[in-house]
Amino acid sequence: MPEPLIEIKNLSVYFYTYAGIVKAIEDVSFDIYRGETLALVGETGCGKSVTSRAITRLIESPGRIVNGQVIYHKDDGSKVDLLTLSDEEIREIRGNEIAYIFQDPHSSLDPLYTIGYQVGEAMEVHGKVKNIKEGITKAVNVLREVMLPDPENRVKNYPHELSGGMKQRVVIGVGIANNPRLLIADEPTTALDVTVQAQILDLLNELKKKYNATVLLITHNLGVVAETAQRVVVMYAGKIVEIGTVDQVFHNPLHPYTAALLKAVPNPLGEIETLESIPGTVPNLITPPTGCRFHPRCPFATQTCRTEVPSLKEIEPNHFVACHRY
Amino acid sequence: MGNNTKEAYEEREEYEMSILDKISDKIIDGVALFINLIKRDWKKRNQSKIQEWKLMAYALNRSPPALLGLVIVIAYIILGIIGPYLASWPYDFFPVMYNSTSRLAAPGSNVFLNVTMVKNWHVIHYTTTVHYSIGSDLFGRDLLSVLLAGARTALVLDVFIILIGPTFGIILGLISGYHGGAIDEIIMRITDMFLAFPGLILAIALSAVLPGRIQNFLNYHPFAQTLVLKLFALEPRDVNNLGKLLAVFVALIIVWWPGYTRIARGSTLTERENLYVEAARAIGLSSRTIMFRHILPNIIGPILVMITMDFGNVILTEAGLSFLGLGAVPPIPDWGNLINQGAQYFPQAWWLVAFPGIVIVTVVLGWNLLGDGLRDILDPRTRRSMEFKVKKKSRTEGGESNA
Amino acid sequence: MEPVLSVENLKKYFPVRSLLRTIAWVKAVDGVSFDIYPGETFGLVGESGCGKTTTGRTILRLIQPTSGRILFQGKDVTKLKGKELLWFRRHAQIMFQDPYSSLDPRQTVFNTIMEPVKFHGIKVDDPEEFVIKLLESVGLNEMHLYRYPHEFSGGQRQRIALAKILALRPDFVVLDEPTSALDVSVQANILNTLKELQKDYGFSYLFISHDLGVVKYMSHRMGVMYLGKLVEVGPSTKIFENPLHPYTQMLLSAIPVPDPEIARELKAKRKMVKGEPPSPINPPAGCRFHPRCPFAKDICRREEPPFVKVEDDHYVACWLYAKS
Amino acid sequence: MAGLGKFLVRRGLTFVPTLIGVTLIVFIIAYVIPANPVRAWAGGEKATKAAVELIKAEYHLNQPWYDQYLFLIKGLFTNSLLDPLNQVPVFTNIGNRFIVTFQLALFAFFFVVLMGLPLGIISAIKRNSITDMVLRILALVFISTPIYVMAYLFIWVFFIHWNLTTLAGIPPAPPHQITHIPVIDSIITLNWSNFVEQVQRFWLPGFTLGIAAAGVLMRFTRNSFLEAYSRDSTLFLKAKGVPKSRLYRHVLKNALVPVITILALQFGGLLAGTPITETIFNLPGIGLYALQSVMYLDFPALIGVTFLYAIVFVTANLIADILYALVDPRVRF
Repeated sequence: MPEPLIEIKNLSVYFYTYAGIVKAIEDVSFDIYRGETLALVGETGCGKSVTSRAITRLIESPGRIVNGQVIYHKDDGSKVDLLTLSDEEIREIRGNEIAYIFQDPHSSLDPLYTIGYQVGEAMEVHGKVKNIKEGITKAVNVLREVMLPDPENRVKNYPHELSGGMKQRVVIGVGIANNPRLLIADEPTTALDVTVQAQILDLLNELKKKYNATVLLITHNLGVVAETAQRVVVMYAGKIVEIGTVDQVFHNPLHPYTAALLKAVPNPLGEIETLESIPGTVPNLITPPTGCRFHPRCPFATQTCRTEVPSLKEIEPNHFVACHRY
Repeated sequence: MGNNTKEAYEEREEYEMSILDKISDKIIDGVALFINLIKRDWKKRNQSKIQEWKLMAYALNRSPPALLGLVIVIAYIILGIIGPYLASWPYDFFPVMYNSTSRLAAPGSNVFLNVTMVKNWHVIHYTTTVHYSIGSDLFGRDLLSVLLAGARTALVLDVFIILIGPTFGIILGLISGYHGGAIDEIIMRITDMFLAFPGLILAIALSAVLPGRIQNFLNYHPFAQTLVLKLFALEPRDVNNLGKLLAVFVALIIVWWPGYTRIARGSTLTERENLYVEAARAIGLSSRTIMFRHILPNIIGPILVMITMDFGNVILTEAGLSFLGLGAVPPIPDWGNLINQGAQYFPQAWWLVAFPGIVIVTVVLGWNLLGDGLRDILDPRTRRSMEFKVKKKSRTEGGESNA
Repeated sequence: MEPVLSVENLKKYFPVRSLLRTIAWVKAVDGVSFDIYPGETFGLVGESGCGKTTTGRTILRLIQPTSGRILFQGKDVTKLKGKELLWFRRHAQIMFQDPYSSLDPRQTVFNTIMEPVKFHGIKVDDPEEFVIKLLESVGLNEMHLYRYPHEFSGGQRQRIALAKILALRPDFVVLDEPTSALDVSVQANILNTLKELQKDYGFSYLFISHDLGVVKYMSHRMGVMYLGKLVEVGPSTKIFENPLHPYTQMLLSAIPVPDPEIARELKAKRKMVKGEPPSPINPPAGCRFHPRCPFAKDICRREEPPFVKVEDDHYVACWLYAKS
Repeated sequence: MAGLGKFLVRRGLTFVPTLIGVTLIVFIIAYVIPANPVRAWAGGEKATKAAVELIKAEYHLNQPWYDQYLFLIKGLFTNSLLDPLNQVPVFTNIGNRFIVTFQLALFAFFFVVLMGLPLGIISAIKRNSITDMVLRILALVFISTPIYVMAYLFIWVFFIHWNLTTLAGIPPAPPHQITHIPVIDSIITLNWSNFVEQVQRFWLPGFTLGIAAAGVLMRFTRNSFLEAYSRDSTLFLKAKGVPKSRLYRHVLKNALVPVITILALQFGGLLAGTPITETIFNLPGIGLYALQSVMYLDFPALIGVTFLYAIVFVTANLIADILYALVDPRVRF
């Protein structure tokens, strides 16, 4: 039995906007196991980013975590609910035990500080180094780890002097500077070109092996999932629809949404006759559909789907689905 | 605990129509109906636009500062139109000629006048008492009456300056931003020149230099003369004072365009990056069509905010010039000029500074509040969210049959 | 068969200005040639900054080319003026990547679609009827007639853009990453509609994309671009089966494949993916790909490789296949 | 920084057309539009024909327009252009007055920064709260109040009621002059009593002059701060575990980039906005000089003043550019 690092239980995040309450995620529960790469997949606005940010309460106003628990299993075996910590305690965890990498490396870094400063700062604020000067010295090693060429001189560079791929390496460097237990990578390669994307994914894999870290990978790209992750969580309209290993989900998708999604991606190396599209549009999360949120677009929808919310059921070992068909 | 807040928010989700909303709905429907009379099918084709207007009105109704601004602005416009007729004493009636105690009379005082004047070749003789509710000026004129008459001067200058200056500026900015290259370079250099010029100094120089020319022009064009007199609600015998008044007008127009050229150029440059502009070029549309039909409507939002606020700034600057003794001269009723008179007798004749000052501050603040509010109202995001709530409301009212 | 469009040695250099002097040139497109035949989709792939978008816009004369010829139905587009240019504008259209900025937010759907029709003087008996028909053919309906773009989703907006193009009945359409801003489920929908329209109306497409999967699905023939130059041209199936140019091979090994087994196999081959595309301001001498190429030889550093025909219709610009 | 010299030269060259343009505008205003000003210079209606002719010859008024223009510009550069009213070179006239105006603008600028920046930041940090609303309305009131109304209000409160300021004369400069700006000299030479005198005379005009600009700066700072706060890099800093104080430091530095530009331009604006303030507070600065030269149709003086203003504007722009480049590493000379 794999040992969980994080248990997310019944997490709900709402955004109190001018237009009304956006129920960004509702009742989301899943575990992240120690040492695995877990992929969180879904289309724009399905709540995957919100879920990942809610883990360390990085939800900006007007968003609010309205319900749930995020149980973090520390190395010493003790457990703590991250959602009940004080601001200072959660700050100690962010960037130290749980680190983030965001989508767009161009906007993640502060343009007015050198990259050495920004990596060093990550260590300084967690007391890993005495002052920023030492931090910048140590940053050279970190940047070498992320395979940034010529790190000794690069620490003095400002972000704008680096290419997109190099910036993303710096962002990863900030993430791993404190040797975190969990690395949350939120669409880390979406803003990059394919060849650079491949290199960044490789780098992430290598670092993960080296530090025995756990990775939560958020992406909409099923290809990236297939090659990097061990397990997959599929989200649709703020809800989890399916959880399973990569092979289970890709070869035996249970939820109609997962199945349809897989058929809609053109596989460049396989034979493609026709792509199947999903009719309808993603629902508005202020007034989400009743029952199963996928029912308006589902070819198998029945009366039950319209009224009752399906819960996650384990169909085969470690393979869960939230669908009334099972 | 979480549940409580959840419900509290849920209750607020739908948009409750207030009386103001219903009134604004009625007004907009009325306008739409009117346009429909002129243009067939207009209403049908512009359903979305009408809806948009209504939503903007709702957004306005929910912003108290903007509403306050609107009320002040409407009051100012109404006073500007009918103010001269509300004044209890004509602006060119000088009580000081008949009783010197009426000069700088304090608020609340009454002055008895023994008037002898010539009108239509007849000598008229009568006695009267003037009540100075908020004091009098150097000529013994009732301050309240002069303030009311001055509203017209302020409004006419305001409206015409804003109509001409910014329009010119926006057109230049559009051309400059859309075409780029050498045209842009030339226009922007000229704009820079005018920006490098402190507006106040330029206006001062122009208003000192122009009156003679303008006076000449008016003397040779009786039609223009009557028109201007009518616009400012002035008596024909003030015709020789028009030159100075209009000098300020021309000076401010010349000062008022470069800012708009800058802004319009900047927004055009950004807007030009949008693909719909490229799409329009791919169809083959002419530059003029693209600039005025496609780009202009999309950049006008922030410019409207600026225009609104500048209605206030024009009043400030115009009054500033009159304060310096340029532009309107007595007896032409003008707020800035009253302060100029009062300044020499400050603090004894404090009312001459205080009341016109309060009027100016109020009107300018009104325009600024409205402009500040417009920024939100014109922002599509505000509208979208209102729209959602209104729709939700109508759906719950309509019952399930609609779902 | 006569090509609808042939591009011959197209070049577009953008000046880099400092004050009034031009200090350098961005060689966005540097000598590109290809043909597109009636009813065909020609795919153009490459990474960001390789010049594929510039190529598309230059072909439509949205950008004036630096040099080269573009023949559209036998006429040189670069020299068209007045009436003839209008004729070209009517028969060659473009669909853009970003559905959020490609429609004028202040125009209703009806106006958006009717504007080009009126402008080109196409006689329409009942404009409303005409627009409704067009909307229906792209999967929208008359409810949408007088709405504004903000009332639609990304996919629906792309459909409106399509209807607008359809209204002019063009012969040739440049599709500039038409689905890269959309979610996969919507993407499939738009791609299928595009294919159907091609079948019904016989359009020729220039399909520009960075997504190899999508290009494979859409195009009959394709070209791979790197730093302003075409490095490989051929039928899509052949290029995917047997990529010749090392860059094409690198691209193909870099794409994440949505199949865990193939993905694991591919990962092993990943070793050859290295480096990032250099700036097009001072491209490397010789073959532009040589700094990243695992097979780079001496000659690659010195001389530009010629385009050679390796098999029918399959061309590559690489010294591995050419004799110096 | 190696490119700084080159940058200055290059920017300097782009200013030349602006300066020529500005003086040309004044020239056109002065010589094309109005009636002949010579009579006024010669002493009004009673002037003799000979005197008028003499003046005409002296100011090249009988020559073609370009000769007149060149005469004026050359006169300005060599400081040989005499003010026809008092026969002193224009720039000598301006020089002494400029010190007064500069000191006034300095005081105003002090208040602008002192009020505008912190209040704007507070307003942004406490956004959408009561404090924010009060501050925003306050800023609007600052912007909406005419300077002359404000001035008389303040005079009544601070001079007539509390007598916290002097309104007549100009305190002498401290005996030891270094920068020739009295208040700065008095600080440098630790001349405390002179410093107090200077402050007593100048603080109220400065405060009055600066208050509208302070309102503008408040609004600008607030928006700029919020814009910087809403960037993705802020979220990334939070995800890094950066404490709040440090987070605000990052945001503030980013927000200051545009604010600095505005500040430099505002200083130029303050210098130009002095005619009213100087009139009310009776300060013999260039604003007042410009006003007088307009009244007496003294165009050589006016052209000198506008030339000076244009130089100030252009310099302010230049300083803004330099500061911008110093703060933001993305901008290179």
